[in-house]
Amino acid sequence: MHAMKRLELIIERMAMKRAGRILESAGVKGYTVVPALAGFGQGTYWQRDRDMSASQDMVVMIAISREAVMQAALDELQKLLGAHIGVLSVSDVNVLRPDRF
Amino acid sequence: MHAMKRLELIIERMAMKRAGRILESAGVKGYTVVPALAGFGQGTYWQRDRDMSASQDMVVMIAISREAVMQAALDELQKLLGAHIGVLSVSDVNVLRPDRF
Amino acid sequence: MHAMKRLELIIERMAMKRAGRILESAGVKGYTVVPALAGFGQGTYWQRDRDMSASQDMVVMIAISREAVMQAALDELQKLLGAHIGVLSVSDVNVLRPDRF
Amino acid sequence: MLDLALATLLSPVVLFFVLGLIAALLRSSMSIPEAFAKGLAIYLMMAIGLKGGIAMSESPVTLAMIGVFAIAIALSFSLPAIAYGALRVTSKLSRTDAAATAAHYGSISIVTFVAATQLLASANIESSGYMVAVAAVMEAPAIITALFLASRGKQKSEPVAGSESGELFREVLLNASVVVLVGALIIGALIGTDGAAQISPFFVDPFQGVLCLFLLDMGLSAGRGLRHGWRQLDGAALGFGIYMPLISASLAAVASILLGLDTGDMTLLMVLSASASYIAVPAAMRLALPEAKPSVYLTLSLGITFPFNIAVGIPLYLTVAQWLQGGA
Amino acid sequence: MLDLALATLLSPVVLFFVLGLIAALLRSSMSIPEAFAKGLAIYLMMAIGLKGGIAMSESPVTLAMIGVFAIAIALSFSLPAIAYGALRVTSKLSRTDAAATAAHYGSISIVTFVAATQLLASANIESSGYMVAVAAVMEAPAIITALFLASRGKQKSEPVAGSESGELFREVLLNASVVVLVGALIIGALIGTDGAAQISPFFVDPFQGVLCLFLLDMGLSAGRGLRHGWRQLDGAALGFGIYMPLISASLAAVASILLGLDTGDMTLLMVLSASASYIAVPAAMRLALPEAKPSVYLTLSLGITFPFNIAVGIPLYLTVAQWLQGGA
Amino acid sequence: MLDLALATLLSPVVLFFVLGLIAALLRSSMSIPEAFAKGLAIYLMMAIGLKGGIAMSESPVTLAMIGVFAIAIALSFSLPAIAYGALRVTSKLSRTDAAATAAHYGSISIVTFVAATQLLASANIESSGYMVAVAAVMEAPAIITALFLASRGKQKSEPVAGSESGELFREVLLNASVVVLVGALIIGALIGTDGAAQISPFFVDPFQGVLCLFLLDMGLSAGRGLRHGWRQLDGAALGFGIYMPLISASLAAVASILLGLDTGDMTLLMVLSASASYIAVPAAMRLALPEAKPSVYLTLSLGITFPFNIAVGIPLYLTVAQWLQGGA
Ligand SMILES: Nc1ncnc2c1ncn2[C@@H]1O[C@H](COP(=O)(O)O)[C@@H](O)[C@H]1O
Ligand SMILES: Nc1ncnc2c1ncn2[C@@H]1O[C@H](COP(=O)(O)O)[C@@H](O)[C@H]1O
Ligand SMILES: Nc1ncnc2c1ncn2[C@@H]1O[C@H](COP(=O)(O)O)[C@@H](O)[C@H]1O
Ligand code: NA
Ligand code: NA
Ligand code: NA
Repeated sequence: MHAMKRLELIIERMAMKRAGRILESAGVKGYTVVPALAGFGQGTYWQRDRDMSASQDMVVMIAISREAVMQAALDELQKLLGAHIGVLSVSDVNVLRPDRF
Repeated sequence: MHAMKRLELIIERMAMKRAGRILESAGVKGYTVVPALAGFGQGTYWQRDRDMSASQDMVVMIAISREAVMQAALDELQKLLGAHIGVLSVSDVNVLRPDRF
Repeated sequence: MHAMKRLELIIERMAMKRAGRILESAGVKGYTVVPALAGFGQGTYWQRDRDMSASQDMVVMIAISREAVMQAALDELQKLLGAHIGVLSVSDVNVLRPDRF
Repeated sequence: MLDLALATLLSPVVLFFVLGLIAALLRSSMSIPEAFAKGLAIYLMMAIGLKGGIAMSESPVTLAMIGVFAIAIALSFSLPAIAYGALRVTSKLSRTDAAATAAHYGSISIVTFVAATQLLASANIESSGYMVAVAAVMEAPAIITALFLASRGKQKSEPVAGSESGELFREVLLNASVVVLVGALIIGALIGTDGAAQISPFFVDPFQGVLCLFLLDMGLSAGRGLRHGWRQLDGAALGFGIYMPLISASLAAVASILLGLDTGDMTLLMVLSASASYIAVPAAMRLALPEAKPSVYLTLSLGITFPFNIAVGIPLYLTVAQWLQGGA
Repeated sequence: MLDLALATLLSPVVLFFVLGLIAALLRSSMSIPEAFAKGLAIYLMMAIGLKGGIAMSESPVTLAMIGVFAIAIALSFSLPAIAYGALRVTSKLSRTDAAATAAHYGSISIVTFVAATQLLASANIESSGYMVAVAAVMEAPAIITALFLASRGKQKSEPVAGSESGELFREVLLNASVVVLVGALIIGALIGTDGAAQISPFFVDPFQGVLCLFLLDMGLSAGRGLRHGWRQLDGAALGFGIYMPLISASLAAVASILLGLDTGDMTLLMVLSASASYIAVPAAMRLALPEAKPSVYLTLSLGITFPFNIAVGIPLYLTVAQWLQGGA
Repeated sequence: MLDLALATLLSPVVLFFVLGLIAALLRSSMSIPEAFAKGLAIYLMMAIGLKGGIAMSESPVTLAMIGVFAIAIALSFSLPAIAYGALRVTSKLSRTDAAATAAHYGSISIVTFVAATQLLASANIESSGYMVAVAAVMEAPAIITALFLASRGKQKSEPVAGSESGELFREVLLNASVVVLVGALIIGALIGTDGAAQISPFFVDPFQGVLCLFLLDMGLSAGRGLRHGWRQLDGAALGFGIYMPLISASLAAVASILLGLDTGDMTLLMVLSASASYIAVPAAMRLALPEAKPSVYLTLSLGITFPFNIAVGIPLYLTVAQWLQGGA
């Protein structure tokens, strides 16, 4: 198998497209967004079904990519996170078909 | 980047708040809950849209935290998992802004 | 804690059951499926609420298992991915109760 | 009786339930999204509560009514003890599984109740509006009995890690069905018949149709529960899903005679006693007795007892009530 | 014809479709939650099925009806072959993409069918209740032809890893639209006009309004499909989305004359043939031909053919039917 | 006034809001699924838009109407400046939080508007159909003022990373409520009273009932917002949630007199001015001022101002309007 980086970005739903554009323009070949249901941070809780404004909804964006590409994306993402709420983490994974990434 | 631990706890939806309280009181600064749609374990299947009692619904709780804090949380979580259905795993991740965790 | 492998398979919703059967017959003792909300890949975007045919819906399947079992599953999964759209990655995790896996 | 049974079986509501059941048994992939079904469930409970409340706004509270509430609560407290005994003696279920299952049979199924009111209405038999309130008070007591049964003989156990005092209490007394049912009941009583005019195009006229849609989903759930769950149950447990409602209905019939209830209310009290919860109690059990297996209690309550009551139980209870009242 | 076209274009249902289309093309962020839209879709199919079934309960099964079913099935089997040929000759679509697309055009769109029944009703033209059943039987055969076309010339291929015998069969014959449509049809036939009274405040009166809401969502989906998908298609493929329904409708017109259908039923058979599936067949294609690109067949069926049929096709087919019948 | 207040408080719509509020404050676990509530919201906006459009199709556009639109836009532009000033002087909110909150108070709450039209209808007071269009034009201008206020004194800042030119514009002018409200308004005007007949069983008759269900959810949201959010606000900020609507309503009253509006329209303009957005503006603020804290503006708009307007504000504004008109 082949070593890649897995980015996991927990971010506000409204900022999802911004993060997507950053990933895309950095050369990441794909990402998948998963909805969050609830969360806790800095003393506040939120829950999707309990706030009709949906203004605190978060999503989890997962992108698997080569290390070099990921590095390029991280710099821009860091700027995005200066403005938006969000938690970003990167980990090591192995994939089967390296040419897809 | 800075090394942190990523906790992933797959647990019944009804036990979500209990797990949240444990994480919070152990000092974890945030977590995010993602809904599960379906699953398989010990020979049984479940699917969210197919069981109106919702009694087998699971969620996935993700928390990123410092190793020491995580260790404290794990002991209590283990007790919770004695009673509830759940799968807990911990992995290594890197984050950008370590002071948030 | 005990070392295990974590499989994350991002795959079309319609192929979910096929992947599940492969995991199960390889001896994986459990998996959990999380819905995806949106995604990007090979120049195309999709979003769950915006395509009533649901034909591009993806899900994320998570399975934690012993390395040997995972290896057996990967060969069959690779065949599945030859036909279906999907992204597969494997990472290292630690678990508390190794006998469950 | 045969007429009633046929009328029941050929009502659109039951036919859609059967459609769902068959689709699930044939392993159709169809499903009704959880969010939509939950929305319909809230609609149904609002409609039922309002109807009961409006009816209550027109009739004074009587001493007899208080008697019915007292007996209903007593039934909800005591039926689980019988259920538990029966399961422990005849089946191989563990103490915890037996207790959790027993809680379901002491509590009630509001859809079964509604199906019974529909049959009464179509047979032109009167029933009281306050029976909705009786349904509401029968939701919770069974849970207390079940927890007592589960803990008997054990040393006083520590609370589950992370649990908070009051969380079970809130889940039991403030779950969606209690809040909406009791809330709508009170609102119905406040607005009375006059206020009802504005909202009846939503809460009264389409009610039957919504119920069809909801029962299609219940059929799908019941069928899937059956298909996956029956292997986990032995014959004795499966039998319990049929004979327990009959026991409960019999006790309710005796109580109804003591209370002097008329045919309609007697039938409804029998139906409430015979019905088993499949939404509120399962959720409470996940909190209170997490070791109990959901597949056991759900297969029984949703897969066996619910269809039995809908297809056979309700017309049977009505026939018995008519016979006991010397009617026909 | 112009009157009809105007009546169609100014009906609220079509206007809401256009609203959704425009919003999507302007890149509005609005969306209707999938769970809600899926719930509405099930409602619509229940309502259509019930209506057809109730109508059928009043008219006997005739030999002529059997002829219509036979021809409809034959059309569903054969149209994909024409579609496949046209695509392979004129466009650059691969064999698999062409076959998958062809399956959509042999199958049907129930919303297009409903829109046509509405136009007929508003023009006071009768149509038969059993045409709903005809719609149901036309859902699946096209898929079989398409699979045959896709596999032609290939060596017998192994099944996809993890697939189970019967899964495609179940998806094709027991998907939500078949189960609900056929189930509701049978239930409608069983309860008849009497049983319908109770449920018509839910299934009949609000139907038009629900359809508006659903078509708003279809407009959003179609607009988004168009915006993202048209780049993947060459002119020949895009043209196919317009001329194929005309070919299908022509064949159906010929068949209708042979069968001696009257204006209403002829129009409906043309509409069914001309319409293309966008829910049931795409799902089946993900299972059966996963290599085919969804963006190809969806852009065509939902983005081009559906709007064309709604705005132009339906009034056109009706005009042709009237003309063929020597009417006006 | 007291009669009105009582009529308001005992209307089913308000009672269900109170039920939700109480349930949330008692920490009930009940919730209405987001997908279902969002579907209901779209239904409500379609229904309101259609109603307004149909009413407009019957009355010609007058010069007076244009004046109302102009004043309404002016109010939406200027109210945020007052709100911002008040917050900055009295509370400890940051510049960004104050600006984001101000945007909410310049914009409108369509549910508050609907509640007011219901009260007017029940008191037999006429109001104009085009006030729905007025509501629509008041949605967005406030956001522009707020962005200006937030950026004042700062150096011209770079756009947020990943943002695209036009995305805020689209979110503000093409969000779901604007699209559906304006779209349905135009459709209503096009189909007129005749076309309305078909769809009124869905969009008119059940409207009140759906509103009850929606307000139950709003009560749950408001109660939860209050329970979690009030700690983040000091007394001055909390007070703002009450006095700001009174200021806005006063300005609107003055404007209405200048425009010569009658009691009904005057009340509605006061209500629109006094109401604060809780869906469209929060979404826009997450894009435009992501640093602002949602818990601040939502607690104020949904937790304080909305309940205040529903229970006290609307009857008060109507009373004032009647008094200003020399009525009763
Ligand atoms: N350490 C963390 N791990 C996982 N999710 C987090 C973490 N911190 C914050 N979040 C998520 O981000 C949201 C906002 O967090 P905050 O910016 O801390 O208010 C929370 O509600 C969680 O959903
Ligand atoms: N190894 C695993 N990996 C991921 N999810 C699992 C695993 N085992 C169990 N689960 C999840 O936990 C639920 C209950 O599992 P069990 O306790 O084995 O019945 C399953 O339905 C899955 O959703
Ligand atoms: N590198 C990736 N990381 C995460 N998800 C991906 C990745 N590539 C593709 N996907 C997901 O798979 C779907 C189909 O991708 P593709 O096969 O590239 O068209 C996308 O819409 C994403 O949801
Ligand atoms: Na019972
Ligand atoms: Na066709
Ligand atoms: Na305002």
